[in-house]
Amino acid sequence: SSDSGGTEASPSESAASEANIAAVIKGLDNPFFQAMEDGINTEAQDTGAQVEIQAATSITDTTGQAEKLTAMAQQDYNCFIVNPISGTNLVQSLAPVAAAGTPVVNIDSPIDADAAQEADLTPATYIGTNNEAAGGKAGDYMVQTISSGQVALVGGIAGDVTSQARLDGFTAAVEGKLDIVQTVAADWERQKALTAATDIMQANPDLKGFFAANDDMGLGIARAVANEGKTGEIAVISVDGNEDALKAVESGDLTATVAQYPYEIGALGVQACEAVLAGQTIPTNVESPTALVNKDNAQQAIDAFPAPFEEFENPLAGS
Amino acid sequence: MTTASPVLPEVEEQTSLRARLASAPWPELAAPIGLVVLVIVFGVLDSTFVSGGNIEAMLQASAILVVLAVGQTFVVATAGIDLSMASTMTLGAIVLGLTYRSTDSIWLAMLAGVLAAGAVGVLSGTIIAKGGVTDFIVTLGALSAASGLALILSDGKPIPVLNRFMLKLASGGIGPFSWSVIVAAIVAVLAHIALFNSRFGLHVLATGGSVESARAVGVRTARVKIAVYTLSGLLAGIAAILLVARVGAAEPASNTSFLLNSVAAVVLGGVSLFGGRATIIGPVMGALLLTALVNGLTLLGLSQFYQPLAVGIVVVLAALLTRFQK
Amino acid sequence: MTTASPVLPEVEEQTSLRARLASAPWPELAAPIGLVVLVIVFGVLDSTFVSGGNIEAMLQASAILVVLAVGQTFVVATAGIDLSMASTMTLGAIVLGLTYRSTDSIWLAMLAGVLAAGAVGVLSGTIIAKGGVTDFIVTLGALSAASGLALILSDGKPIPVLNRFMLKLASGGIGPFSWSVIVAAIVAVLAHIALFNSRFGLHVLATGGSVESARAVGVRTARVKIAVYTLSGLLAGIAAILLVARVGAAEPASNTSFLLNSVAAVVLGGVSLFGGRATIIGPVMGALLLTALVNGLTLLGLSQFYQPLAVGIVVVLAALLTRFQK
Amino acid sequence: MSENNGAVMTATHIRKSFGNVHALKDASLTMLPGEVTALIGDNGAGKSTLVRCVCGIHPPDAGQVVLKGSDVRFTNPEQAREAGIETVHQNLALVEDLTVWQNLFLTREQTRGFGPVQFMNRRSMAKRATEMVSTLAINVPSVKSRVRRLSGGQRQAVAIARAAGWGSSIVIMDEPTAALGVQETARVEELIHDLKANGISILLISHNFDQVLRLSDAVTVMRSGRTVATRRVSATHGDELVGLVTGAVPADPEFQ
Amino acid sequence: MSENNGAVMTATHIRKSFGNVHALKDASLTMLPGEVTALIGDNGAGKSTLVRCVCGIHPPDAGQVVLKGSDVRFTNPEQAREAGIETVHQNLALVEDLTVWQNLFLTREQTRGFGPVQFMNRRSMAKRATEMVSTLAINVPSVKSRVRRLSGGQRQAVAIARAAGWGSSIVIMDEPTAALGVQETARVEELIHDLKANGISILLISHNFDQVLRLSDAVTVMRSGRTVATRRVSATHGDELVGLVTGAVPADPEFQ
Ligand SMILES: Nc1ncnc2c1ncn2[C@@H]1O[C@H](COP(=O)(O)OP(=O)(O)OP(=O)(O)O)[C@@H](O)[C@H]1O
Ligand SMILES: Nc1ncnc2c1ncn2[C@@H]1O[C@H](COP(=O)(O)OP(=O)(O)OP(=O)(O)O)[C@@H](O)[C@H]1O
Ligand SMILES: [Mg+2]
Ligand SMILES: [Mg+2]
Repeated sequence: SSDSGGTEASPSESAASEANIAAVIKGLDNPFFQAMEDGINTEAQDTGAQVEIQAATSITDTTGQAEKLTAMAQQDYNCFIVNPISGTNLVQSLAPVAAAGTPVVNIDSPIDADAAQEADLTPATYIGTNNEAAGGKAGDYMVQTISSGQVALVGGIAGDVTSQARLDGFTAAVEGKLDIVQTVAADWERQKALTAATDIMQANPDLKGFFAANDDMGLGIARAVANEGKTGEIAVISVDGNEDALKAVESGDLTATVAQYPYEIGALGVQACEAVLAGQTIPTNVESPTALVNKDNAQQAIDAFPAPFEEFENPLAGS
Repeated sequence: MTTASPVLPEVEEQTSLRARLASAPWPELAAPIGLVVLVIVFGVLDSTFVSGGNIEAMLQASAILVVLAVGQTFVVATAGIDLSMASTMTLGAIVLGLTYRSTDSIWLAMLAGVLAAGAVGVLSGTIIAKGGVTDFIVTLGALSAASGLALILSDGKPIPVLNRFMLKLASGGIGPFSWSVIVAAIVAVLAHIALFNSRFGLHVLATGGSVESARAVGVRTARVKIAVYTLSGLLAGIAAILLVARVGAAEPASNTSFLLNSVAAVVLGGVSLFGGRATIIGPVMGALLLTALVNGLTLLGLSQFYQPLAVGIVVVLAALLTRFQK
Repeated sequence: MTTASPVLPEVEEQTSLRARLASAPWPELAAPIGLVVLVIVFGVLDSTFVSGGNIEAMLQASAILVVLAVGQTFVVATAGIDLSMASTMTLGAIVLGLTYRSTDSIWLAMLAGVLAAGAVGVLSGTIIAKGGVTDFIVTLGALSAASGLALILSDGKPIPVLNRFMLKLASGGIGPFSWSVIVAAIVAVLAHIALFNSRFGLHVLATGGSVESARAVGVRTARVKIAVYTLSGLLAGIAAILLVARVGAAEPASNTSFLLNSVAAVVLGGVSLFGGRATIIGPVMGALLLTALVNGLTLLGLSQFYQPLAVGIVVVLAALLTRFQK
Repeated sequence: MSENNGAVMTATHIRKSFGNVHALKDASLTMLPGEVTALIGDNGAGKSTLVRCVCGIHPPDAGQVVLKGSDVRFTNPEQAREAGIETVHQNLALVEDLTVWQNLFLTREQTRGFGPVQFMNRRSMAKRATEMVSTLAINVPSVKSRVRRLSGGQRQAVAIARAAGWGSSIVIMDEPTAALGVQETARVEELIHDLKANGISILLISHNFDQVLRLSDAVTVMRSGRTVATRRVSATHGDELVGLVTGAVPADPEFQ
Repeated sequence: MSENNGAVMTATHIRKSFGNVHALKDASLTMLPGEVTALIGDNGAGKSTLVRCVCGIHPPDAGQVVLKGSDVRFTNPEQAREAGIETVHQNLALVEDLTVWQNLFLTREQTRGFGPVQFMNRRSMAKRATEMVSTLAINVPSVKSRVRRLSGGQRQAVAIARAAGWGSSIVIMDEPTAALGVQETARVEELIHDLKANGISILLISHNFDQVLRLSDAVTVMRSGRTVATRRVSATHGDELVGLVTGAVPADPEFQ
């Protein structure tokens, strides 16, 4: 179904140049969201749209993110791009926005459907990658590379939604094929992941692979593996597709990473706003591309960075 | 033998404002003054800041922190510190969520949440008072343990709590004041009375001022300690209700920003971490200050990277203000 | 008039161990005892824990925390607290990374990093000492400001620092001890000497014990305050070097876990947050304890949700141990 | 010494060590009802420690305390106060951050209200506090001012007023007039007379032997942790006391 | 009063208020070289505040302090100590968590080493400390024990030993013997004689008028923040002093 929540946007604001976008994204200190921000900014510049980006102070700062959104809701933006920390934390703050008929574009992490309904909020569209799928891709590739044996999972902050989804996806994919010895939380921190990985390798001498819920931690693990002189013997796969990670894959420190193109997600968000404000009908759900990057296509990915290196037709670019 | 009696040095008996200002410990004024200055500055820079809607939003946003800060104040007044409040709140929220999911009764759920949080407080308090372990370590342990428990109970997944009452609590209200704001206000008023007009409050201040002296005159300092931590636990539970209402779900990942902010609000409010002196209005102002700060900077569209820098600078300036007053 | 002179009450002049134990304030033994017990327990549960390789890994992993804890000790000894150490370290790391990227000289880079971190300390110390603002607020502000600065400078992106020297620092070493461990050890030893065998150390303890009395006999308490914060800043800078060497990059991520752990190590080490009494060995033990704890739990394969719970409980137990000794 | 001589309080063979410091080695003390008993001894003799043992601050390592014929073992000062023992500690035991009236009424608060809801009656306490203090000291600023700001003597006056204020049966005063001026000292001595007149037994610790001889009925002498002698004031004189304190005069046989 | 009478220290028209408490309204003081000057007054008269103003703890609100003919305005106690003023404060100003020897040598540490690298010479300081204390007090435990564990009198002895230990030109003692026993008091009085014999000028605050008349050459009397009279001891007697202190005897014309 491709009905849109944005069509009621008044024709007066149809010109792209009149787009005045407020974007609220996640944590500060993670390259993933830097790329997303870049995407939003560059796209806005190209189309001449006004954009104001705010971010939560930390990946756990659910209420802080809500406060910032609430504050921006006081001002006269005509389109909101939101990347909520959790499924529900922004719903309260979005209620008035929806009531005012201002279009809301949901990127990256989805807003909880039921909660949205309660607050009669219908996002114009959701643009993002299914984190579970991304984890799945990593899982499949892990099975491909090591076919059997022990693997350990390193998640972000325990209980974080994204981290959980990626871990679940991976677990599901390797179910019955690989044996998961342990899952630890490294709070998205490279240093913690390094320490944890070192410990895990001590405990499980014949470990075959690591899966990390993001690239930063993946790089930390890769470092730990290198310290043990087991680069190549132990596969390290992570999710995000940051520049450093791609380079690491290229150099062979990192076995593979599932690129999610946050840059693209951000850009698509802006395009969505433009489209809705222009009164166009857009699909309610846009899968932004993900791709598994390994040694073979790493160079390619680096060249294309931050844009996706594989062609994908943009559902918003059309019409 | 009594000719000298015209009692000197003179002291204005009725503590006039002038007198109070003259003798008042300046720190206590940091938050109020800071807040006023902040409001003026932001108001001038961006009129939306002082718009009814935004003020409403700010008050609403500060409700949780206010409740936490009030609880923290009692602990700090006894020269303690409760690092676990934020994660106790998380635990309370999770228990609330689970109970709601299984019983479908929001009242039962809220009760369970508050009690669970209170239990953490009782435990910490008892270990501190009876076990003679420093507050910092015990509450740090509680911080870790409570968030662990929250994760285990919720299996790391958020529990949506979609309930009309909770929605009302967050959105509805009387006039400009949403219910959560009213709850926070009531908590603050009761706390003020408890601290300044009840024996309990006096014993809290005495314990904080000097444990030895308090014990020597028969204050049950151990009980007082347990009591304040229980109180901070219960208030963390109430904060949990407000949190769930605001976020619409019980999240297992504890919101670390509340950890330091609850203490920061208290200290900005002029309450000494070494105990013995405290006010309630101060910490409340501190909480409002911290919230207004983020809100204002966001309205001004200060880019995300510059916000932490600005927050840091303003917080210190707010504290410095009181010096330049002299 | 002097017949009573056989001086009573008797005091063993040479403070024998028995005497020291008898009179020693038990808290100081929390960390050592806790560590020993922990090692035994984990060692029994899982032999790899006491394997050479793992001990090496633990020491290496604890190096950063040890350096931070030592810096924190001096601050806490003056009854202060430095909440900003972790983000000061982050800032130092970023400055190091940027300097290295632009100059390609690791020596210049390390110098710049340490100096930047030191500067934060000087600033905080000065505001606290001269501005008369509470340590908590100032360092909280510094925490926020420093991490903001780190984000601005790095534009939020990690800066890879791939350099042979840094690699050596992390991996190479003498025998089982990697260089970073050796650096931490040297820092600790020097700190111990500074605290107990230098005038500076005595003035630090005096300031923490009683500012009024210290001032009254002419200790320059303001200078002492500035000095300790400068020291903690510089040590945060050294920690930054170890951090960059360890992860091979300078990241703007404010390492929040170090924030509380640096204080926790100090308090577990038996140093009173109210100042006046301190040891260096204690906090070092505390840091080792905290690291060994996580390491052990990971070795035992405890899942992510149960780890926080276990950590919390063990930390409190470690502190309680000292009571049961009595 | 015999314990059933109708003594209001007797402490016998009290021992107390702090780590390797043996503060009390064998201290005994008898207070007869309605009398002023003086406790004297050199600095560090153990007087204050004995007091702290009697009033529940430090549980003694050994020895027994008999109060009005019944064995007591206070584990905290509250019990002692409830048993009717009020103490003016040498360190005064005031909470510096609280006001004068708050210190006076701590744990003795006057409240009004209904059932469980009790509010402190600040006005009446402040009023009463002013009376309590003014009987003792001349120059005390408002009872609403914090103790931290009081002068040495003013603080001591506050501590004494507190101990005297609560119709107890035993009042212990550890060097009560040490920091007091001429007038205040005179008034405290009057106070001690009044208390005695009301049948209250008083334990007075003082280094001022004139004062001791002037005020007390019996004297107990301590030397480095031991009780070395007891005397009726009527049967002793200053020089003997000095001798007992310094050791020039040997301890009584009963204490050897 | 005239200031150029070769006084070693004069403080004139000192005013000091704390918030709404006017501790010093118009206090003046003259110390002649090599003399013991006594400062007496009721509790709360302002004696200690005056001392704290003179030795740099509280900068006075108004008034001037002349030291050996030159105007001084100490903003911190360190300057006062460097100018040769040592003080025994009423609150003793000891750091409870430090040991006796550490307190004695604080800011006067003995170090040895080469160039900038200086280590504290603990042994020699501990040795010297033991001597310093033993001249004053009998029952002080090891100088290695923390001040927190000392008795009231022991602490005072330590504080006095510290002030007397550093060949200064002026020593101020705020109620130095208040908590001391007979022997210790006697020794402190000897000490004061010795200091005087070495040409050191002493300011003695005491509520014990016998002691004042016994030890001092001149007396300054304060009443509620004002200096009301100065007397040569040779030309006064106890009753007059009491009268001046209480106000029974009016203030001298020069102070009105
Ligand atoms: N808490 C403590 N820890 C260690 N030693 C202590 C403690 N309290 C007292 N002492 C020691 O016990 C001895 C007796 O102390 P106490 O205070 O009873 O003496 P005192 O008779 O009151 O002397 P003063 O007349 O000076 O007050 C002293 O040597 C003191 O050092
Ligand atoms: N820091 C302060 N803040 C407020 N008031 C103070 C402060 N210090 C002293 N005062 C007041 O100033 C007056 C004088 O105090 P001061 O200590 O000088 O008296 P004093 O003459 O030393 O008395 P005493 O003989 O009891 O020691 C007192 O009324 C006291 O309450
Ligand atoms: Mg005593
Ligand atoms: Mg005085």
